[in-house]
Amino acid sequence: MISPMPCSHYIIRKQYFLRGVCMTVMRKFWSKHTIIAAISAAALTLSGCAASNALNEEEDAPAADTSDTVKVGVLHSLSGTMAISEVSLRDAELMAIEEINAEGGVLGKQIEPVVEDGASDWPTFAEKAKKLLQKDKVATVFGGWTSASRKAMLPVFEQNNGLLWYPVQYEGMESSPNIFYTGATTNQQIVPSVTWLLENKGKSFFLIGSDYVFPRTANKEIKAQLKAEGGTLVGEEYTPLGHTDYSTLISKIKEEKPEVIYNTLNGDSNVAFFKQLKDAGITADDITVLSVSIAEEEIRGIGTDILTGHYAAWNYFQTTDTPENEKFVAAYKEAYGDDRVTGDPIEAAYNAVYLWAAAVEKAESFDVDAVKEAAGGIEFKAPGGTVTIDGDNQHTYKTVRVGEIQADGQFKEVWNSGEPVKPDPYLETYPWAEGLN
Amino acid sequence: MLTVQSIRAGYDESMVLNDVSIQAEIGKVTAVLGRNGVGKSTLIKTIAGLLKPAAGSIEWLNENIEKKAPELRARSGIAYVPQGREIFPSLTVEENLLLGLEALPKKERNGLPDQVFEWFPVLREMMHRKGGDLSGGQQQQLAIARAIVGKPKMLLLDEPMEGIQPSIVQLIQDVIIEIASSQEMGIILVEHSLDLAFACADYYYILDHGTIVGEGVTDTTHKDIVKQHLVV
Amino acid sequence: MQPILSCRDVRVSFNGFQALQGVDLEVKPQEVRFLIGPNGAGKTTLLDVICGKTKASDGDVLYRQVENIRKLQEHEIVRLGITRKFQAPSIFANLTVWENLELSLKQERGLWSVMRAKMTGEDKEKMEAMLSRIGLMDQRHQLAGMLAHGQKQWLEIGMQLMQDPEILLLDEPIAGMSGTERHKTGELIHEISTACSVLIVEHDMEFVRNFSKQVTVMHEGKVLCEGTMSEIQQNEQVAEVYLGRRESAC
Amino acid sequence: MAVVITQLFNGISLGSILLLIALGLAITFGLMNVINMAHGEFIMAGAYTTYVVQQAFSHYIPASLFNYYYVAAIPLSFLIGALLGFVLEKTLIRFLYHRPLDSLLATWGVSLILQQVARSIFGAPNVAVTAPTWLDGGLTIAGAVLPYKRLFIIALVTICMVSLYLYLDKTAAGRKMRAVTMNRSMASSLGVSTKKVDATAFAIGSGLAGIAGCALTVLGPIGSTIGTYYIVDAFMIVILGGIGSLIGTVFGALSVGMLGTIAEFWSGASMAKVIVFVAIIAFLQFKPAGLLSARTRSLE
Amino acid sequence: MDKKKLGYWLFFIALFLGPLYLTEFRLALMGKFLCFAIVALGICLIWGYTGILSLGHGVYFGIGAYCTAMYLKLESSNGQLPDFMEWSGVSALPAFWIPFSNPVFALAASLIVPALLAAMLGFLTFKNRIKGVYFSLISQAVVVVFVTLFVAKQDWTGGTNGLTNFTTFLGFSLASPLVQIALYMLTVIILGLSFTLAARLTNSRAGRVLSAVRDGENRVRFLGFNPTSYKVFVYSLSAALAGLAGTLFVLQVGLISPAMMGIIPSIEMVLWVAVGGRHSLIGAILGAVIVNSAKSFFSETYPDIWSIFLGLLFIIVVMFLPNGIVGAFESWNEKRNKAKQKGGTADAADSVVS
Repeated sequence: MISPMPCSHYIIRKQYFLRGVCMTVMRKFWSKHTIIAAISAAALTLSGCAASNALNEEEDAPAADTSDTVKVGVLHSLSGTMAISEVSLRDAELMAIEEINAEGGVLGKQIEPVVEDGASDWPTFAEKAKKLLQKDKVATVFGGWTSASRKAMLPVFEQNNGLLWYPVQYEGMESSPNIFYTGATTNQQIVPSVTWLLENKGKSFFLIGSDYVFPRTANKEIKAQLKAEGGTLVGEEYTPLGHTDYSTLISKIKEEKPEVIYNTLNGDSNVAFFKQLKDAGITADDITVLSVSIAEEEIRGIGTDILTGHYAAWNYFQTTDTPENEKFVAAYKEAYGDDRVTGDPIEAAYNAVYLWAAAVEKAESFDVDAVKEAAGGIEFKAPGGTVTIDGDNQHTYKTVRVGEIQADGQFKEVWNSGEPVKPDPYLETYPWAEGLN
Repeated sequence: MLTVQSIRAGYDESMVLNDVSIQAEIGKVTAVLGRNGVGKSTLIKTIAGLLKPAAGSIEWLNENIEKKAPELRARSGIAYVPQGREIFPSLTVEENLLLGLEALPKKERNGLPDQVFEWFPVLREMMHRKGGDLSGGQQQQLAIARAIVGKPKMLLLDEPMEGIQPSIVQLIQDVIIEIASSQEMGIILVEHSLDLAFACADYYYILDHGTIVGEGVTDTTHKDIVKQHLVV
Repeated sequence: MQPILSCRDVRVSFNGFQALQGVDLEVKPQEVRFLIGPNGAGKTTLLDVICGKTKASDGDVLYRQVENIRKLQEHEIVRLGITRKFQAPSIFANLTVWENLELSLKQERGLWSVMRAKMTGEDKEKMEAMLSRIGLMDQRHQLAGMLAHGQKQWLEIGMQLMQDPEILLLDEPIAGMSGTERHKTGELIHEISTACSVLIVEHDMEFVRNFSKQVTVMHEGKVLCEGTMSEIQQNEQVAEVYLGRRESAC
Repeated sequence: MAVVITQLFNGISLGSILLLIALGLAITFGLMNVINMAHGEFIMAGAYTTYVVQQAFSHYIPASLFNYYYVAAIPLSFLIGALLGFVLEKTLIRFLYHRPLDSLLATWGVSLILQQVARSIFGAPNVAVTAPTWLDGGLTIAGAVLPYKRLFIIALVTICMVSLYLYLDKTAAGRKMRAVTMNRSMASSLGVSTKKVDATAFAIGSGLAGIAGCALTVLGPIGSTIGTYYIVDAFMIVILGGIGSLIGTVFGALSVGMLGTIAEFWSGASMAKVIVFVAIIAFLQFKPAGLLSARTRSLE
Repeated sequence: MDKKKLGYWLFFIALFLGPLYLTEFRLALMGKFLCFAIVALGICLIWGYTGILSLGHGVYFGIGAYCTAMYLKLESSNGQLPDFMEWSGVSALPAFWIPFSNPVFALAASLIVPALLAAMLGFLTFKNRIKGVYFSLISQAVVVVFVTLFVAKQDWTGGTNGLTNFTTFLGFSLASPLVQIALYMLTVIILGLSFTLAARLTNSRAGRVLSAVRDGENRVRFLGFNPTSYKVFVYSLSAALAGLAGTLFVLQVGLISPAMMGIIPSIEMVLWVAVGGRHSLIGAILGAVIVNSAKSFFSETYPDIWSIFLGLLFIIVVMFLPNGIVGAFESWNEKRNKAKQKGGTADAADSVVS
């Protein structure tokens, strides 16, 4: 743990001192060079101090027990290419915070969210995480979407002993003591869905993905699984993030004639891929496409007519039939408009806030170590079914679901795992996964 | 009547013209004489509006125009034939000529007047050739024709005979004299050749050191005076 | 005497337009040679070819009879001792007069030597001598862009002379100068020619008459004839294409 | 056989899409020498216009006419793009004609603003445009499917090219535009209002970006950042083709499209992108002026 | 002259004393900004002084950072295969990674590799006399090539995630506040040295050749200089500065990914210099600090719409302060001087670093 900076009065006196020096110098050597230097010095002081909301940032009580609010960070990309996905997560988290506050808050304190923009830029995520922890002294942070943003924030949280709740399905192979993973790891999404496909849809697989960590790692696991469970791999292709012309890739697919396309494309690329797949005359009847990054919101952006009949694997659908979900969907639409939809990452983000609140209540403290200690075994009746924090790896137990996309843009669940699946980020319980890491 | 009054003009910091005043009448050819580089082209450009004068005024048809944009001056009847022709090389001869009509109000833009083809028959032959493919002399005829089709009242000619075959020089000279005699157009002719200028012009000015150092009617007595000036 | 510069059958074409159609020209050491001819005759293009700005499509340009400089780059040609003054003054407007001359010193012009270069006393003397020769002593700390037109021309000639050239190419050096300035320039050129050859493109016949010995007339990308000014004036062909109408009134 | 035909077609199709995107730049950058980094955002504006038109049709127009929303969207996208371009020219660009690199920096700021404005209006997530049903399906030739949408884009870009050509070559306004780009001061001395011509040219170039945005809605995502996917490619195509040459831009786009699809077929999409850009950089080393460009006499 | 020097000393001393008056978080931010200031110095050299606008400096910054990051990654992997290689299915350390376990090699490479790459690209393009807008856009294409390659070769570079999660540098824990303060001070010192180097260069005869190249490249040829070698030199010098900045960045921020090399950061780098004043070295430094402070300030205060403010800032600076903040200040100062003593003094025409 880092020692706090020296007392604020001292700092403020230093600033005045520096300014005094500048003023004297300016009066004495009223030449443009010294003025520039003085202005520079002033600019530095300003950027150092006034760039925050006020000069008195130091006087914010550090997670004060005396105040009746507790600050939490909400850190997602609100601008840049990732904003298309992440803005809804912020909305879900803010909604959960509001709900908890309406119920009286946590440990009697109202939660005060501090929203920051990660700007789809990984160093910015690191910078903002540092700001939330060091300057705002937040009790915890909810945030991130891409693996890259999580990897960028990870050292910050570990070095500052902060707490991050990461709400998106990811490639696994990680278990930081300072991060709680409320999205699915591979054995809660990919592994069961591959098994389901092999049993129901066909043996020959074509893997396509965006050229980054999640798809490449996921596909490595899928390949090992296919080998073990009797599937065949007929093709594996990656396209750069933001790629928009899939005609050549589709020709390759046509050449290889797979029965199943396993799709780990990210964001925008999905739109282009599905639109162009349909244009090439390939429908869900010809080749089944199962995606792991297409939730209800993405369906809206792609167009339902194109996706009808294809599949996705998640832990939650808007149509998931639980009383909690009915309430959740209604509340979400009430808060953000009837045309908005929920989806798996949105639900996981929503859950994260509740799980944190429950852990805090159990720990009876906002202290990070106490919350971590208390978190293991915490249960929450989530919209998608009960989720439980696994104390060993800080992931959550989740029910796996495969859904078929319907003409109204919603999923029809065609399979689920029946009970929550224990998270296994390193795939230690699967013999075929040996040697993958 | 075009009246240039005490113009100062030039580029950036250095003024090429200090206090230049000239007058040009419609129906007359006014020559501006001077050696290379004394500012004759600068003066012409200032009248055409391509240079903003630092001081002084330009009055044309009872209106001060020194602050007007070049296109407005063109539309008020001042046509400009620059040194080096500046025809549009990848436009055809016809297109170059049609651009000359831009100086006229929309209603009056009804085709190219036959007159220009009578003066410059070669242009009719070359109608659909690219301007850049023409020889220097042909380009000069095109540049003058392009200025004339807009029916200007004052034609600014900047060294129109520069580097051109003698036969075409003769042709251009004849056209200049004919235009002036029609009494509908005035011409300001910039020349550094004394003989050529005196052959066409009614009145002359001598420009040197950025100012007018002599003026008068173009007769033989004056020619000798001018020669003194120009030779030094 | 052996020619210091010989052009043999030099040809240049731009997009099919033949700017030079086989030019032969010889310049002897310490000779002042004038190039005249109507616009578009290819005078400036010929200078461009000699200094490397334009590459000839055919022919040879021999320096001291042995070195073919046709394919050399501009700076290499300059380092051989052939310098060029352009028609429009090409000085560095954002540097002072002094700095302009400093850059023009005959020096090792490789990157490393220039970075280590110090102003020696000898350099300083040379530059001061040049300043007084071109009459810019008082303006030496002014930005060159602030000079009057004629002064810029002088500065540029000074910059070329700083390099102790073997051949100096001048493109209309007296454009924009007053009578006395012209005369001074003409004398300067003669002074220069004791040390190097000068090849001048000029329109001003008065000037050519006063300062020329040998004149070359170009027309439509070719050399039409060569000789003294009086010989040229009597040449009928020349009279027809160029001088005739200009000189003999209409 | 089918693969060869498909790939050949894909190359042409990709080329036509790139051409549609680059066409506007060929005017604003190629002819007017303005580096407009907000060009991609005009594409975005066209795409959102299409979305809005579709929404309007589905709400206010009888369902039987829904299929024709696209017909209305194309000219409207052009108009919106042109309007944005016009405003940008009037407020910013015209002060920066003599500072081309500065226009790059200022329009970058504009691009930031337009993206954020789009996010504020339409929300951050992508929106969907349903292509009209008459664009569904494809033409089957020797086993290869040529999607109607791609054929449509090829037709659209051809129409744009031909209209642009006719406009520039056969109308008085086009003549003026060419004259101004060739020699601004001479054109103004002939009575051509250069300000008007500049604004018009810029508006047309930006309008073409709007059409490109409209066309892209049938193929790809519609979100606030779609412009950024295309902007660098578009600039490279204009340079590759030769600044100031429309035909060059056509060749540039087609060769990039062809090379891109061939390289992608043999390697992968990422490597194809690398190969294409390296090829362009290498090509420009040999021919800095691009595929087609008039050699000028002056060097500086 | 003395006053000027005094001004610079004051400026750098004020920076150096940062740890006394900045909070830990602000100090870290300032450290990052000062890394950017080093990049800005390099861009000022090529753009403001030589007239080459590079929109690809992110690549050099990134490569410098990656060189150091490779060392850090190996050091924090304790002799094992870096984690991302493991999960990308790489079984042995790629050969080109091996020398990077030596810190001296890694740090040297972070300077030399960007410089060499820039020299290669520069030599080709400048020799072929590609300049102005063409060069700028080609440098942008280079960015696309490198970013795509770095993302695609995930098993070698860590892909989009980049390299992150370092623990120690030469055995010192990077998380320790003392180490961070030391790194900050090191950054200030290196910035000061880079500034001195750049100022010396621009004041030398070679510096005048550079500005002569900017004002008229072809005329420089006719003075017997080969502009190509000067441009290549200054371009690779500025790439080396960017690489150096990358090293300091990765040490302080603990992360490098292809996102930092992309088109957006590369253009932003130029904007820093434009805002500060492209003809002034001190302006470049100020620009980097001011723009990034503004970005932090706007995005903290208005996380939803901050990019509108940033966009406006760029537009306003380009439109109304073509020579940046320092340029605006100078012309204001010049006017004031003129008003004061009618006629002005001899040194009124000096630029900040003349």
